Amino acid sequence: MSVWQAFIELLKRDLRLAMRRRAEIANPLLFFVMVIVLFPLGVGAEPNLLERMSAGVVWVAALLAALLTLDSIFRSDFEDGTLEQLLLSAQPLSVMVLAKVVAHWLVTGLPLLLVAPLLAMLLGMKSAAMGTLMLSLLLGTPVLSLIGAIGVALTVGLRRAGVILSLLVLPLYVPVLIFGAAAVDAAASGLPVAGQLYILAAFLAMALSLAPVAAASALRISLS
Amino acid sequence: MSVWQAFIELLKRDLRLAMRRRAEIANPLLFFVMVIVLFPLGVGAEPNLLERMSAGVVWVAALLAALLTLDSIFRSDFEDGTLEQLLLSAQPLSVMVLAKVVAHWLVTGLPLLLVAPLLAMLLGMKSAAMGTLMLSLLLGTPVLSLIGAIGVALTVGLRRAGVILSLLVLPLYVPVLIFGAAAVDAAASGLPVAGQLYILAAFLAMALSLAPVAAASALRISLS
Amino acid sequence: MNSFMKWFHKWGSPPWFYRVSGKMLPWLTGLFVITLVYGLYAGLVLAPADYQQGDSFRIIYVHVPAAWMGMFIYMVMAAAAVVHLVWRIKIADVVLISSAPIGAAFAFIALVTGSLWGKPMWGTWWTWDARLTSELLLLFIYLGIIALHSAVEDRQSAGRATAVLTLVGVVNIPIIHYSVVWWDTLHQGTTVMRLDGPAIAPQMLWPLLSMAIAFKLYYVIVMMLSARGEILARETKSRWVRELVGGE
Amino acid sequence: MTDLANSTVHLQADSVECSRDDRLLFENLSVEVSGGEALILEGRNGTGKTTLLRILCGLRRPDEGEVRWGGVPIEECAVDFHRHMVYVGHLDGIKRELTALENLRVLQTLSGRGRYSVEEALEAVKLGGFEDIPVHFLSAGQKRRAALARLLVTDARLWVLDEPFTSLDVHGIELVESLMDAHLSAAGALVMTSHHQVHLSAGVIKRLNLSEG
Amino acid sequence: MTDLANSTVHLQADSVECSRDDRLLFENLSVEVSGGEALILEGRNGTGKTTLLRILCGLRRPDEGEVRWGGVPIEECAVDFHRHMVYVGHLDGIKRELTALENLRVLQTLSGRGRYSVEEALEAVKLGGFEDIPVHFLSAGQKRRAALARLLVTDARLWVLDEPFTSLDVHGIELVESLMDAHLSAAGALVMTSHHQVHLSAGVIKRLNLSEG
Ligand code: HEM
Ligand SMILES: Nc1ncnc2c1ncn2[C@@H]1O[C@H](COP(=O)(O)OP(=O)(O)OP(=O)(O)O)[C@@H](O)[C@H]1O
Ligand SMILES: Nc1ncnc2c1ncn2[C@@H]1O[C@H](COP(=O)(O)OP(=O)(O)OP(=O)(O)O)[C@@H](O)[C@H]1O
Ligand SMILES: [Mg+2]
Ligand SMILES: [Mg+2]
Repeated sequence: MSVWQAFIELLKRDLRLAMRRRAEIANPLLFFVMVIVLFPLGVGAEPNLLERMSAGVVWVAALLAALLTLDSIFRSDFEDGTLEQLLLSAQPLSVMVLAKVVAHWLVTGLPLLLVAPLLAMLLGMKSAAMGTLMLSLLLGTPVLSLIGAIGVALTVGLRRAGVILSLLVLPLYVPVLIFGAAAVDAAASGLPVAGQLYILAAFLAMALSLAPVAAASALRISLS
Repeated sequence: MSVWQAFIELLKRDLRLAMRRRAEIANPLLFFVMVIVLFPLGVGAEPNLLERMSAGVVWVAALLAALLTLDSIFRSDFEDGTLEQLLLSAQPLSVMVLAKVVAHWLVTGLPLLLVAPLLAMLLGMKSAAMGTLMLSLLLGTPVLSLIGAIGVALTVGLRRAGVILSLLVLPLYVPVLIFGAAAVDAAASGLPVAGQLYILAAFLAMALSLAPVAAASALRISLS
Repeated sequence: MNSFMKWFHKWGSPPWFYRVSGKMLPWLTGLFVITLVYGLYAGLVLAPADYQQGDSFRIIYVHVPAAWMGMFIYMVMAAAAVVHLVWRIKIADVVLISSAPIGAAFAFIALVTGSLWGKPMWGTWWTWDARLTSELLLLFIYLGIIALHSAVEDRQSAGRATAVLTLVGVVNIPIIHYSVVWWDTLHQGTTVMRLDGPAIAPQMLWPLLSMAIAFKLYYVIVMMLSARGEILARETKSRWVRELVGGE
Repeated sequence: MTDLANSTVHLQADSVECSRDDRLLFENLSVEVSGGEALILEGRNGTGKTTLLRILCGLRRPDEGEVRWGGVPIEECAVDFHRHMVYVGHLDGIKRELTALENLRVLQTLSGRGRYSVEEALEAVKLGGFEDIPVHFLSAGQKRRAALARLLVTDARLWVLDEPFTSLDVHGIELVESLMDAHLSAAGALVMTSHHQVHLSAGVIKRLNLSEG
Repeated sequence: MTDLANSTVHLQADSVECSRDDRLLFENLSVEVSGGEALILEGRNGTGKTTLLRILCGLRRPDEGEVRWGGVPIEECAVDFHRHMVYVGHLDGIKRELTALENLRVLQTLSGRGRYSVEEALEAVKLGGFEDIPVHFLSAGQKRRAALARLLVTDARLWVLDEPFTSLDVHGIELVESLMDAHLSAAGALVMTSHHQVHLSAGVIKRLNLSEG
């Protein structure tokens, strides 16, 4: 069986699982929508105030949605022994890891991308900024999944990981948040955005090449 | 063994478990702090803007922290069979449920209460509103735990609960959010707050008397 | 008491319910058409325009009965929930779940007509006023009931779980009704259902009551139709259904 | 040791029926067990042994029929029934983050004190020395022993056990069998499933095979 | 059926040692198993059988010593070793939300196609008719069968099994034993633990008792 086939099969399995998984309280899309809908309720619906917060709110919501679902990349596989089987499989582990990360992004990142314009509109974001919002999320959310995978791989075997995962991952998330939100804000004020977007693209390229390998070796350590 | 002893024993057990539990990604306190710290990063740190959002941000963060940890009230007990044992115990189930809810509040609600003033200060909240913030959280967060317990009890046996838990629980949370944030806003503007606080107190009284019984019967149904 | 329980169990028996509801449906439909036509004609044509609001007040003939129905149906469901949990009567479960979508629809209509009316009256579609918020809650509770029922795979547990949820949601009903009294709201206070008699002109009142009756009949009709379908689906294996189907 | 004879031990299932996903598992099934008797459920994988046990201890309602404890339907005497019954299932109700000692202490509180203290019970199942290790770190058989230790810390008259011998070594099985013998001689009752031979020397043994019929 | 003889099947542990939490489980332990041989690990609960199995299949490194596959340390030939080995442990690596069929299909992809198709494998472990039910709804024994079906969909030469008979009924045990016999006659190797008698009629059987020594 070729590596490619294994990649596809694992990806399909993870997507199927995501569909069937019960009580996904941390359902990323729902969470994203919830944050953005609850905000005006709590803050009070002054249009001007909301508009100025919109880029930040959307990006913070996206970051939290990614963070809260990270655990699902490896945790349940660890608990029911599937991770052992992946480690013992005849396929290269980093490819398997990449398949799982891609699945995570398809489940948590992509849907956000699709509803983000709608919710941003609800918050009164200028339509000029919409394109940049989409592009920044497209470049930024995969980075969140990739970096997150390393964090989870390092902590999955711990019995008292507690807050360690967030502590490991958040510092690496903050730059993505800052450049993402800054790009959208710049677009809303009619400033050029290419600089911020290039930086996000560079993050993505780096994460894509390093994260799967790093996560794979972290997994080997965690399981022994 | 008296009911009271059983209550205490179960409460102690749940607190001990919360201490030992591994990988508490949805660690409520951390989550709460994270939301409130990430906000200025995403939105940009204009003091005036932040101050006007502060009550809303704190309350939304508290609500999300409660919602994200609800599952822990019954899920792990369901999965390892402890819930069956509780159902078959010689003690009244609603008291056992209350013990678990109290534990949940002590772990998720109380710590928020303690750090809230600090974080509110960070967001620039007026010190006149601080007392009201604390009081509104003190009255409101137990309601979140109590209502949440009913929702979890109803959905714990489901294999495809998906977003149902949030759908059941959120509408009942929204009034708490609205009145909580409104009280703090009123205090910040120097208006009277007794009205909102009475309403929160009424919610609490109602939830305290009804929720444990409702959750207990929901559990019986979910497990059969 | 004993004869009460007998009556109770008679209604609780699926074949009896199926037969009697079949006989009642044509009559109910006739009454529905009469009250609806009278209500619409009297309300939209006969009643004079309001001296403050002009013709826009006529939305009252949909808004108020729909709002009442949203609450009334919920109370019916709550009663069914008690009957189901205490006496384990199967029909109660069927009534409960057949009513939920209708109740949701009425709550939705009340919300939409209310905000249509609110724009000219208050200058806004929506505010977080206590009556409005609690009505929105009602809609979400209906949706939650429907979602929970479809999510629980075991039919027996599904019925009982939704019954519990329904009872939990009952606390919202008095809040909707008394919100205008308890809080200082934009929404106007109770005008029709008052102990000291309605504070509304009779030319406006009669069409309103007629519409209210028409809506209730509509509910009973739709609920019975959907309950009959549900009963047949549940009892496919039983003898009376096979006889029924074979006899046709 | 408390006196077990002061109340009748009698569990009876009266023509119960159960189906899952439209597949009928059993119907019109009647069994009973009293003090000093052991009822062993047998049958192939997936025939409904676990389901029947859950019905017998009131975790699930039968589709038809009734389960009675001392003649009273168990829903009506739930508290009394639960005080006198202990159930150990496939899921053992043991928290992996807590030590065996902590786990047992909670379980004891829920079901009322019994013959042994928590420490004695752990000693009796040969977990002495492992009391303070979180259950997570125990081997499969040791976990099972921790779960079974619960039988000793209550004075339940009715034991309901789902494959108690899983993961136990030969000594473990003998140990549990001797505990069962002692329970039966003290007029306790026992309902269990097992895919292995059960060697009991006390009490009356009844068998029910769910695969037949 | 693929030809198993074209590569040597030989797993060897060379004076391995392991301790957990400062308790020495075993030291200076050497075992080996080749094609046609079955190694059965015995011993009381908590003596380290599971730990040894995990060391043998490379999930855990021994504190001292080395494990070799065909003479090469397993860390150095991980991919080759993993292609020829299949492990079924206490945790069965089965996703409860997926059906048995879906689970097997993924596991097959990970370890390479084998003698049986996925459907045939399920038929062989008598789960025909239950393919499309999420594993969650299967009984304990049926779950175990789904996990064991994996042995058939690969052409692994080395089977490493931790208490494979758990939850299986008598027929299930016989079935698995006959699968083992077939595996051994086809020059496969087997390492397993079991607390029950294992009745194999093919191959050379070696036993190692960890309680002694
Ligand atoms: C979205 C906005 C609105 C919602 C959700 C809403 C909801 C309701 C509800 C639930 C009731 C039934 C109360 C009960 O029987 O206790 C009601 C009644 C009523 N509503 Fe509204 N309403 C809205 C807007 C309005 C507006 C703008 C007006 C006109 C100024 C209005 C006029 C009335 C009147 C006259 C009644 C009958 C009061 C009585 O006699 O009980 N509503 N509404
Ligand atoms: N939670 C469930 N939901 C739906 N069906 C189930 C559930 N659990 C078990 N079943 C079905 O009920 C049947 C009986 O299961 P049960 O667990 O009672 O069998 P068992 O006799 O205990 O088998 P085993 O010997 O394998 O433990 C099985 O065919 C299974 O598919
Ligand atoms: N994850 C772990 N961390 C630390 N110690 C462990 C862990 N798992 C097992 N142990 C310890 O190692 C010892 C051996 O455990 P192991 O699971 O290998 O026993 P076993 O021979 O398989 O027993 P059983 O027959 O009960 O399955 C036990 O005493 C246990 O306390
Ligand atoms: Mg079973
Ligand atoms: Mg073991």
